[in-house]
Amino acid sequence: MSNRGPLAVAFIAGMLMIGDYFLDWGPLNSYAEWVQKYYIIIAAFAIVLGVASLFKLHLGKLKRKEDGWRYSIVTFFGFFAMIVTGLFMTSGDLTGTKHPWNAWLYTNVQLPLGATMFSLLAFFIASAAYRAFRARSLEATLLLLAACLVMLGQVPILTGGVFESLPEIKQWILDIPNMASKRAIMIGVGLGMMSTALKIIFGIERTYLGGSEE
Amino acid sequence: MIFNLIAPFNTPEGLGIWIAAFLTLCIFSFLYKDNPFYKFAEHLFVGVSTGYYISIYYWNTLKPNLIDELRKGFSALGEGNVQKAFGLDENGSIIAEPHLRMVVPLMLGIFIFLIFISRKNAWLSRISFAWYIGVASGIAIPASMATRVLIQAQGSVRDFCIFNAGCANAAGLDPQTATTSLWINSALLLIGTLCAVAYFFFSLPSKGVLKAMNKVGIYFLMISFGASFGYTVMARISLLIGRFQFLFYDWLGINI
Amino acid sequence: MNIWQKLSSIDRRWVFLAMALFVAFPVLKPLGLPVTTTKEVEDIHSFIENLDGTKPIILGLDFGPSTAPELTPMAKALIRHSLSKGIPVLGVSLAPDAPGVANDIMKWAESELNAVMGKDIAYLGYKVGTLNVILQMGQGISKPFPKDYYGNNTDDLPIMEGVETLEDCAMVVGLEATAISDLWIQYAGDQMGVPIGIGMTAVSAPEAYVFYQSGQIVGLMGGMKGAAEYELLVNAPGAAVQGMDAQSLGHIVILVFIILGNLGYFFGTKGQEISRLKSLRDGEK
Amino acid sequence: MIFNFLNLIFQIQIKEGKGPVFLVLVLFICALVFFLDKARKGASFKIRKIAGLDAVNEAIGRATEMGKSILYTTGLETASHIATIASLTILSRVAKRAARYGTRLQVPSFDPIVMTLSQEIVRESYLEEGMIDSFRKDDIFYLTQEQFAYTAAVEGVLIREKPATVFLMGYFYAESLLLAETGNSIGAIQIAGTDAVTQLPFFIVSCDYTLIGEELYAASAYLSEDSSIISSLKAQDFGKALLWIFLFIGSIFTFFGSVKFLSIIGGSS
Repeated sequence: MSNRGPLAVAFIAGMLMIGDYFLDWGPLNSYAEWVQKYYIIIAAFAIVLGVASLFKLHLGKLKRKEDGWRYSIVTFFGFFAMIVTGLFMTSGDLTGTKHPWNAWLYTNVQLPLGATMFSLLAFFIASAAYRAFRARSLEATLLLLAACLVMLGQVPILTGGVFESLPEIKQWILDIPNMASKRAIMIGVGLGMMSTALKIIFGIERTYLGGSEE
Repeated sequence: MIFNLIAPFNTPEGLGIWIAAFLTLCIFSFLYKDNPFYKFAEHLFVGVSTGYYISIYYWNTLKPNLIDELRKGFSALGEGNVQKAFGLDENGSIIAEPHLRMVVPLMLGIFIFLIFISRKNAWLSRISFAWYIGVASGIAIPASMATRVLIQAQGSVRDFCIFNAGCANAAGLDPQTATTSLWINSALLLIGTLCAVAYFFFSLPSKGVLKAMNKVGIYFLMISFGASFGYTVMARISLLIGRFQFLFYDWLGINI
Repeated sequence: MNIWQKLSSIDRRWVFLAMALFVAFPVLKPLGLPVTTTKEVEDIHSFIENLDGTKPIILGLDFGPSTAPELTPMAKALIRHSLSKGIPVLGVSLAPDAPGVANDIMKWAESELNAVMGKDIAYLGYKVGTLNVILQMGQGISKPFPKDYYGNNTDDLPIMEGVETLEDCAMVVGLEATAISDLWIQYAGDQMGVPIGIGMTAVSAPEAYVFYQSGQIVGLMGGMKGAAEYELLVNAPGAAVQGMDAQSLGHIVILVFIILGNLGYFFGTKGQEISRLKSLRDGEK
Repeated sequence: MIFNFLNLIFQIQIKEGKGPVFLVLVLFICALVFFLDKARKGASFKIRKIAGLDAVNEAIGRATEMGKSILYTTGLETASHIATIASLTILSRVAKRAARYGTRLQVPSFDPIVMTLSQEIVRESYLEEGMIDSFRKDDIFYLTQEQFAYTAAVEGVLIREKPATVFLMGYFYAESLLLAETGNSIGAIQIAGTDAVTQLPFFIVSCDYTLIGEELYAASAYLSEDSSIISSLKAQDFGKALLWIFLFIGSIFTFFGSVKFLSIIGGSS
């Protein structure tokens, strides 16, 4: 029953935050604020576990000379380049991400890679629209029509006559049917989230803690 | 259209643009198929970003909030000022920087390593995880109630105030804007919301009225998904334009 | 396979190619398609137009590189507008990935608009703690930001003369990629009474629309379209106006492919498509 | 001492404007406890079919038949997001099935804490199935915390390992479509579930089954096969029914101009 301790901890932590939300009591509020601010330190420590996992994966590939082991060298290269410039080098007062070399790596390596990955969405949204938007059923047709009308309302492709009202139609779809179902989804998600969180605090849901064996 | 020089190679900025352009093309090559260039970029990205986050965590979280605090705490302790060392006033209330109180998150941080050393200590790491998730759940419970459930419901009910001058003023709405079409829209909005909520009933048998509402609810959901999809296209194309602008203007130096 | 069936199963790489060509072309050679302005954007413009005095505008640069194509043109157009009115702009960031982009914008203002750093414009950098930072700024802007991004004492900057707290500023314009806008609106706007303008990515803009309707914000710019509108309002068409051409063609490509797919579906494969899982289930029985 | 304590109690007050939330929360907890108690006393609850849930077992079976792996991602949020916890519960069920069938399960993780929790959960599932020897801890691995670097790497895994079944459960951002489209292009069966309202359309168009919003939480409860956990669905339905009535009656009240009702719900400005 070694999960009893952790479950009690989860309960106390949860009640502390709930109490802070509702109650106006100085000491409680200030402790809760402090906890909220600093519990991210656990996350900061946990990254070491992540890095250990990453190293294990890639060192394993290197050791076993698995397919594509050379790429693992690239990963290590990128990792250490960022660590050395970001953690250990100083240039005047500038350290970390403000160090010119680290900033250079960020601007010219990480940033364009991220932006380009993100921009692939323009292609994928096109291929997904092409493949999925077929008038197979009433539901699919509604999906298709709503998407097309909103797209047409977004950019001035078709102008003149009836088409002048496309932006209004778009706004109506967004404001009325879209808003209605968003509200419903939000209400559902809120309730689901709340009941899951309550189950965690009360120790009914404990899968996340894994096993209890020693 | 004037073709200028391609970005110069011999300055840090110029070299940077070349590297960025090369990596941009590496990622784009994935659209054709998986290939060594993409693999190279992918592995580099994982390495670089992990390193970046470590330095962010260190400089933005660990150093100011933990290391510096502990250092200040110990020096206050050295001066014999215990209360100051823990950042408390004489009643035990928190007054200032946490200083030595940071020992608590430090301990919780250290606990999670123990799973690493021996499975025997795994329960200690569970205390950290339980604390972490417990705090998150505690924050989520009232917050999801207030911001997701109640605000949505309140907003929905409040919409109808507009049809009554007194109530509209109380709600801060302009009763002048109440027209027949708004009436229809508000009714439609309410019906849509009610039907879509009905779709999420899990434990009631889907029969009769509920079944009909379910169906209408699904239609509303589908229109909403289509609309968000269509709406998002613009944002995604914006990103692609951004990349093209970089390649054409910054790298190839094309002036228009 | 007849032509209709082919139409309904075009390799997605052709879709990619069409998309790439049609978005790239207008970036190289703008077509000059018309852009109409909307009231939400005009409202921000006229609010700034009617400001007098030299109280600074707080510009919330709360976006990183990934959303920069949409939000950077907004920032540039806004800075151009307020500097032309003699109103200084004070940039702050509440998102961790923002400073790089924000710094680029400041440098741009220095070189393109001949703005004097520290006097016409200033950038205070990023500070952790979103809500806390806003609340602290309500007590004193230099409280969360004792130094600016470039290491100068905030209180010594000429721009800060006569400016103590958020309430001493003419308005806050938050350019947001995330929900930070809500905090600006609720705390800087509703609580401290500072006028708020919001610029958001196209994806998030509808969520902020309610605040515009309820009058909690002065105006709203959504995505590249909003940015293009503002560029036109200040008579300086730039990246966003150009981008709108590419937007139009990109949308056309997608719509054309949707039409092709449906033509192919109706005349070719209709009725034959079964979900893979369902066919598997039938196969098992 | 007692006096001090009482004095303290009277000093504590509910924060302004939080009253309604408090009342509703108490009501909800009462419903939760009520149904929990019923479940403990042996009542069983009927839950309607959720399309994506029935598909879970089949999808795992498919991977087994094809001799390919299963890829499971818990989303791009930390363990502090409740959707991630719901996803972890579903993972535990998927892992049990995978262990029973001897199908390889890969879990690329975005957050180190989530990775560690996933390892523990999957390990426990293999243990319960008596298959601990085939548990491969390294298949639950950490990638990076940068959104698109993670996406790039998962796409790499998808395209190279070609898993037969892909689960995308948890909270997602813009990368949802990148992951789902790549999964679709390799012909994997994809079951997605998220409470990210903005990303739902993309899963709907690219995945075989999508758990919409609350269905994700319902799925995690349902799959637990624990009647006391399932009973919470009843409480959620109770909450929805209350809201339903509130919306209906409330709208009538405000329509006829009940300023009082408006101020009770805190809607007046």
